[in-house]
Amino acid sequence: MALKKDELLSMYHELVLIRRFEERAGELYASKEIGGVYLHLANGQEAVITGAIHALRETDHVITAYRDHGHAISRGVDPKYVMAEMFGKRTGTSGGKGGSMHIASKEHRFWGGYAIVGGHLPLATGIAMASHYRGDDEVTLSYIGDGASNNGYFHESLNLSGVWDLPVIWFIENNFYGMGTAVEEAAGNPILHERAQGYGIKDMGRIDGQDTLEVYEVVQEAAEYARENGPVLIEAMTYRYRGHGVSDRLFESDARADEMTQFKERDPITVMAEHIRKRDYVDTEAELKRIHERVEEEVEAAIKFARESAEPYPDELYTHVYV
Amino acid sequence: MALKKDELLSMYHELVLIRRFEERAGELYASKEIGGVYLHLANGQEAVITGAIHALRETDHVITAYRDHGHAISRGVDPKYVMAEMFGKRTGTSGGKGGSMHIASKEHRFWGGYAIVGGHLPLATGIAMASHYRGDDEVTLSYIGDGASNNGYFHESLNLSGVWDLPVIWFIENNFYGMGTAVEEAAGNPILHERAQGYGIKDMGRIDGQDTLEVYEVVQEAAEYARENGPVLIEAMTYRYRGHGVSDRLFESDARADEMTQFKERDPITVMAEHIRKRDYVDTEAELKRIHERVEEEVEAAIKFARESAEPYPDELYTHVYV
Amino acid sequence: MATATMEMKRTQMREALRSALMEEMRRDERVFVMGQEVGKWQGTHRVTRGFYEEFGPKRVRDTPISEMAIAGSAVGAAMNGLRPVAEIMTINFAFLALDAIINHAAKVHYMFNGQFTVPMVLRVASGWGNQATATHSHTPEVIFAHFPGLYVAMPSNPLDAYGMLKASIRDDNPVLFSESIAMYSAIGEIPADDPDYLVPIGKSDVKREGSDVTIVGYARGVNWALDAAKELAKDGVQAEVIDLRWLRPLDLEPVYNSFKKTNRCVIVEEALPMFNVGAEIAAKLQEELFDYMDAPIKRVAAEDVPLPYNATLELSALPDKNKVVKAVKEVL
Amino acid sequence: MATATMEMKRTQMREALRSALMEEMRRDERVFVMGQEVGKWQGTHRVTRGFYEEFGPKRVRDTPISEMAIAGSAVGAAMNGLRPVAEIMTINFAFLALDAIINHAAKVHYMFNGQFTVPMVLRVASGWGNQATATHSHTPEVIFAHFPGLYVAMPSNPLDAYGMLKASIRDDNPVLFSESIAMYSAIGEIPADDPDYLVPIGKSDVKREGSDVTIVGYARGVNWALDAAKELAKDGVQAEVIDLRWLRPLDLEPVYNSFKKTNRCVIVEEALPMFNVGAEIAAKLQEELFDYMDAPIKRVAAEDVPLPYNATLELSALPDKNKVVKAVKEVL
Ligand SMILES: Cc1ncc(C[n+]2csc(CCOP(=O)(O)OP(=O)(O)O)c2C)c(N)n1
Ligand SMILES: Cc1ncc(C[n+]2csc(CCOP(=O)(O)OP(=O)(O)O)c2C)c(N)n1
Ligand SMILES: [Mg+2]
Ligand SMILES: [Mg+2]
Repeated sequence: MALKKDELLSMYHELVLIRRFEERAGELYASKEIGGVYLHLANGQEAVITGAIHALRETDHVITAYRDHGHAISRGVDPKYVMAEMFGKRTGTSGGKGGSMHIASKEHRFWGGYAIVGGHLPLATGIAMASHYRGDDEVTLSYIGDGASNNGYFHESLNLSGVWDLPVIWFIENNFYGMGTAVEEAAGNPILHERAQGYGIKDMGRIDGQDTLEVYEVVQEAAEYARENGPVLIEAMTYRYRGHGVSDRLFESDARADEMTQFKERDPITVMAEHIRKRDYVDTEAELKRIHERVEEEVEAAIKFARESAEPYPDELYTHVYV
Repeated sequence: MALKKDELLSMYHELVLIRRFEERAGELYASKEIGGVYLHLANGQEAVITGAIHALRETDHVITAYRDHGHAISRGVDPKYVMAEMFGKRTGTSGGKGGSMHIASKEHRFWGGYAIVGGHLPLATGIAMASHYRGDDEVTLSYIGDGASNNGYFHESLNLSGVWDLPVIWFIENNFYGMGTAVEEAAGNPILHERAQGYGIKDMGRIDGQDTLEVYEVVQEAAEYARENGPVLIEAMTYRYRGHGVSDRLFESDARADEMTQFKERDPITVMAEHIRKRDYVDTEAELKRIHERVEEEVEAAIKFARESAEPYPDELYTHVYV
Repeated sequence: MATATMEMKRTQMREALRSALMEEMRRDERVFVMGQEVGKWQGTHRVTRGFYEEFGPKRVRDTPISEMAIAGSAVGAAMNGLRPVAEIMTINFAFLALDAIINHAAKVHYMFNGQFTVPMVLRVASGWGNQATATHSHTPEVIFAHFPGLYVAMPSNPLDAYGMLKASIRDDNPVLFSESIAMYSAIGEIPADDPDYLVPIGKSDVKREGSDVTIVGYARGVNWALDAAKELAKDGVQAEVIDLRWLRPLDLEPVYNSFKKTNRCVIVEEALPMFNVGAEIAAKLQEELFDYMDAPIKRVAAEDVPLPYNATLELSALPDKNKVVKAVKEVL
Repeated sequence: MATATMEMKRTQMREALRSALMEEMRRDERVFVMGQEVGKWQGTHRVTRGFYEEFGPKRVRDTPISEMAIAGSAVGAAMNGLRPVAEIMTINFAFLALDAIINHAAKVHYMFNGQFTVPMVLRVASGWGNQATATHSHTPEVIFAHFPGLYVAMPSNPLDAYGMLKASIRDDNPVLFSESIAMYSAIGEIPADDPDYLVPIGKSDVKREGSDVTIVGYARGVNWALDAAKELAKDGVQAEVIDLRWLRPLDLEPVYNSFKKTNRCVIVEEALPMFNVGAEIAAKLQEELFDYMDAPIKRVAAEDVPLPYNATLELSALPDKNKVVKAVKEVL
């Protein structure tokens, strides 16, 4: 099922939007308008976000870790609410209580970013279990960091999904590192998708996580499979251009520099632009340019909104501790 | 390297000793000389104990879960100290403080039974790591219940051993059930040894856990490999004849009854006797008979010892909380 | 509250829990149970006896030995509209689920500004006293109660167990529901036919009236307190016994009211002696009612050791009626 | 103890810890470090900066994100003759290791009747105050200190950090060693050249003398207490400040001695307000020194909420000097 032009352009727009949104967030962190100790950017990893999430239905579910801004935006959350959350404002997705690592939007069935590595994986199992229990035709897409795949949560959550044949897409974003630790220093077998077999989960192998369309197609297939049969595991190879958090330095080494060059050559935005150019639409270059311009406006509007939004009321410290 | 006659007879003796020791322990629990809520017998599983432990050197290490009496005996602990522990006596292996689930003997490098399912697995990783660190030529044999293989501890401990190439033999005693739950209801993929691949651990496959000599040979090979190269995983198929704990009823079903019959036909003691008979020693029957008689005496002597031993002093409640 | 006119039936604590859970499952399709051995095996403590047969594998879900995933997937299922009653076989194994309980069950509602609710109950069997040994003998509810976002229930008798479990299941907050293993066979009365009998969340309860001393307990502690009160009555000492029932929300009003009258207090619990529930109560009492204190507030708890296997040693470490009586006499 | 004649050098808390650990590794081949990012990355909090280069991958072991296995394998390595200093990046993630810490590190020695010892240190970075949000902002050492078998260290300054870490590494018992994130950059003095400088395990310390009120704290609480004492001194109130340093063994002698003099006490800590360390101290004080109490004992702690991201909200939930001053004024 070939994608139509507007779908391709909308994906392109989203990739650029997420990139620019996060680049600007990094700058605002540097200038201290965004506070705190944690801000994790996904620069370079946009294709695994956009490609996978676009393959889902509106009624499907998405959950991820703390590197979560793009996932929220891809799921349809207006960037201004995400930015406001990072500013700690009342208008933020979590009313200023969750911060960058805890963006969520119930109405978009985006169940949030979670900051305990692996901690959201059993939640994904449970969310999928509830769909299954009701007989709803919904799948849950759960992102997993390569580092997270070595945590007990990974084992127990994936295994349980296998035992119960739940409609989950387990999607490893393998960006080669967990903080400074390379996959092969953290996993006895660095080919992470091979763990699927131990759980009786369909192994969909390694895919190119820089190519939005490849991700899209594989996740579409995965979603179809998961809806009917139960869990699948995908390992998408991608790369983050920045430090683990914006305040972390990049781990420097020659090997690292080579990797970076190699991946930047296959930047998700470039790769997507190439796909579009191949289609030979008449006005491609102008359209792409317009998208970049539009994104600038959108991001600045989001920042303006965040800046002008109000702080939470002091007594909101005490609300939502209990229902 | 074919085993000599006295080695075969000594293994046979040990199988019978463990069987009778535990049968009598079960009776003493029924008559309340052994107290508490927990007594887990390994009746039917003796071959995975004797076969594996005999394949090790004296300097090697053994660790297991709560179903641990046989492992201690096989490792050379005098049964009377094990029995005394179950009686809660001062002379017990843990001075009456550990009970049936916590038999250990440092001098025999038997690091103990552990009652938290999976809890001893990282200890095994650490014990092996210390050997490796010192450059000692020692392996650690760690037993794992089929049920335990679904716990986060399993994942993290096996993976870490794979990352660090530690000399560990991970040995799954697959007795088909964890309490009342069948392996295929607990594991997404019930072929448990296939999990080795995910950790970069050598997969030694499934073996016949009723045949002491098969277990012996595979573990010898495993030990050699582990000493040189790092971790291996073995899955031995066996069966327990009794309830999970002696106070638990057996889970009744036709399927269960069939399994039982099938496994009892390949009882570890019978299988071992057949091996010995095949050797055509002149006096086999008489020797086997003498072994059974000797075991009766040994077990009764152990019980007498336990019975006559003193209780811990009241103030031992407070000793060994700290060094 | 059980009224005088309500028809009652005698039952064990485990049956009271069983009835409560069964009735809630009949009432609400979204309620289901999950945990190790809850189904085919009929529940380790027989609380889910017959459930698998009545409700089937969809609503009575046996799980692997995966405590992190049991607690964590219950959180996810609760967020997505179900009302899980998950069981961790004993509270000792809930240590493995601490992160899922504290960082997720208890915080998801707050962190996402109320977008999600987590209406789950985590049932755990708790306590010791039968040579279960060090790793299997904890009564550590206080460490869970330390954290906001969670409720912690600790009934002391079948009637409360019945009404507290129902209230917990119907509530939209996560509840750690602790059941004393030693009390599963305790006998009491529950309503013969009132499936809507609820014990309000966060209400402690006066279990015996008296004016000479206040004894505060929860779960098994209440029974030691009541036994001690009987003993003390022989000497003419009238103890008021207060059952906290919930460690969170912690309701100290009845304790304060009692203390204003008695001016003396002993707290008894099965937990370890340091950083325990009694500490919080003593700290609160002296702070709130300093002028009413006629004597130091005493705590009775377990000895400060891991629990040994030997029966005599183990029993010597456990609180009992006599230790409560002794403590009361010290403050009179 | 640092004597007047000892040559000292100024340093940050993180450097004091780093020196202590480095010196112990040089002294004893059995000491090694393991944890996430301790090696090539130089330590998340830079405490192990340069270790990988000096000691190499055998003794500076990066691990996967496997908290259960980090703590559990440290227990095994310690039992088998090594002296691991394992790091859990922050104490929040130690929730995942609770079972390994409480059921194994703290109990193996007892359960097996002294056959095995567990000479390990588990270093954890603790605390909050920088918008780290709900799951990453705990100061929950009290829940670990609840259990016997473990020591719990919480230094409040570079000198103590230096001597306490060395003492912990040399001791044969397992120690949870908590380092306040907010204080890593705190400046103080440590011995310029005394690698055997040790702070005795289980000894609290008078950090300031005074006769009007006793302020008890630990870790960051001590600094709030000292700041408050300075402020109070302007009004002529002389506060005695006591630093617990260890939650286990808990040494209350100096607190008792002080209270006998001041008859008033405020406890300040970064932890949550219910079932916290202050509760135990208040409970003990009123029990042991009832006749010396001139006023209720007050506690200053965090608000009873998960921590929010918004900086203003978050700060409003944190204790500070002013809250301590206020509490002191209430008891004077
Ligand atoms: C249980 C736990 N341990 C450690 C951390 C600290 N930490 C935060 S992110 C991270 C690395 C995770 O790596 P990965 O899963 O590969 O995700 P990525 O950051 O590459 O997206 C670590 C160790 C944590 N948040 N939670
Ligand atoms: C963490 C934990 N969860 C649950 C239990 C309760 N439990 C004790 S043994 C057991 C079954 C273990 O099965 P398996 O690993 O197959 O060992 P087996 O008993 O068959 O030897 C369970 C669930 C426990 N002790 N620890
Ligand atoms: Mg990564
Ligand atoms: Mg089994």
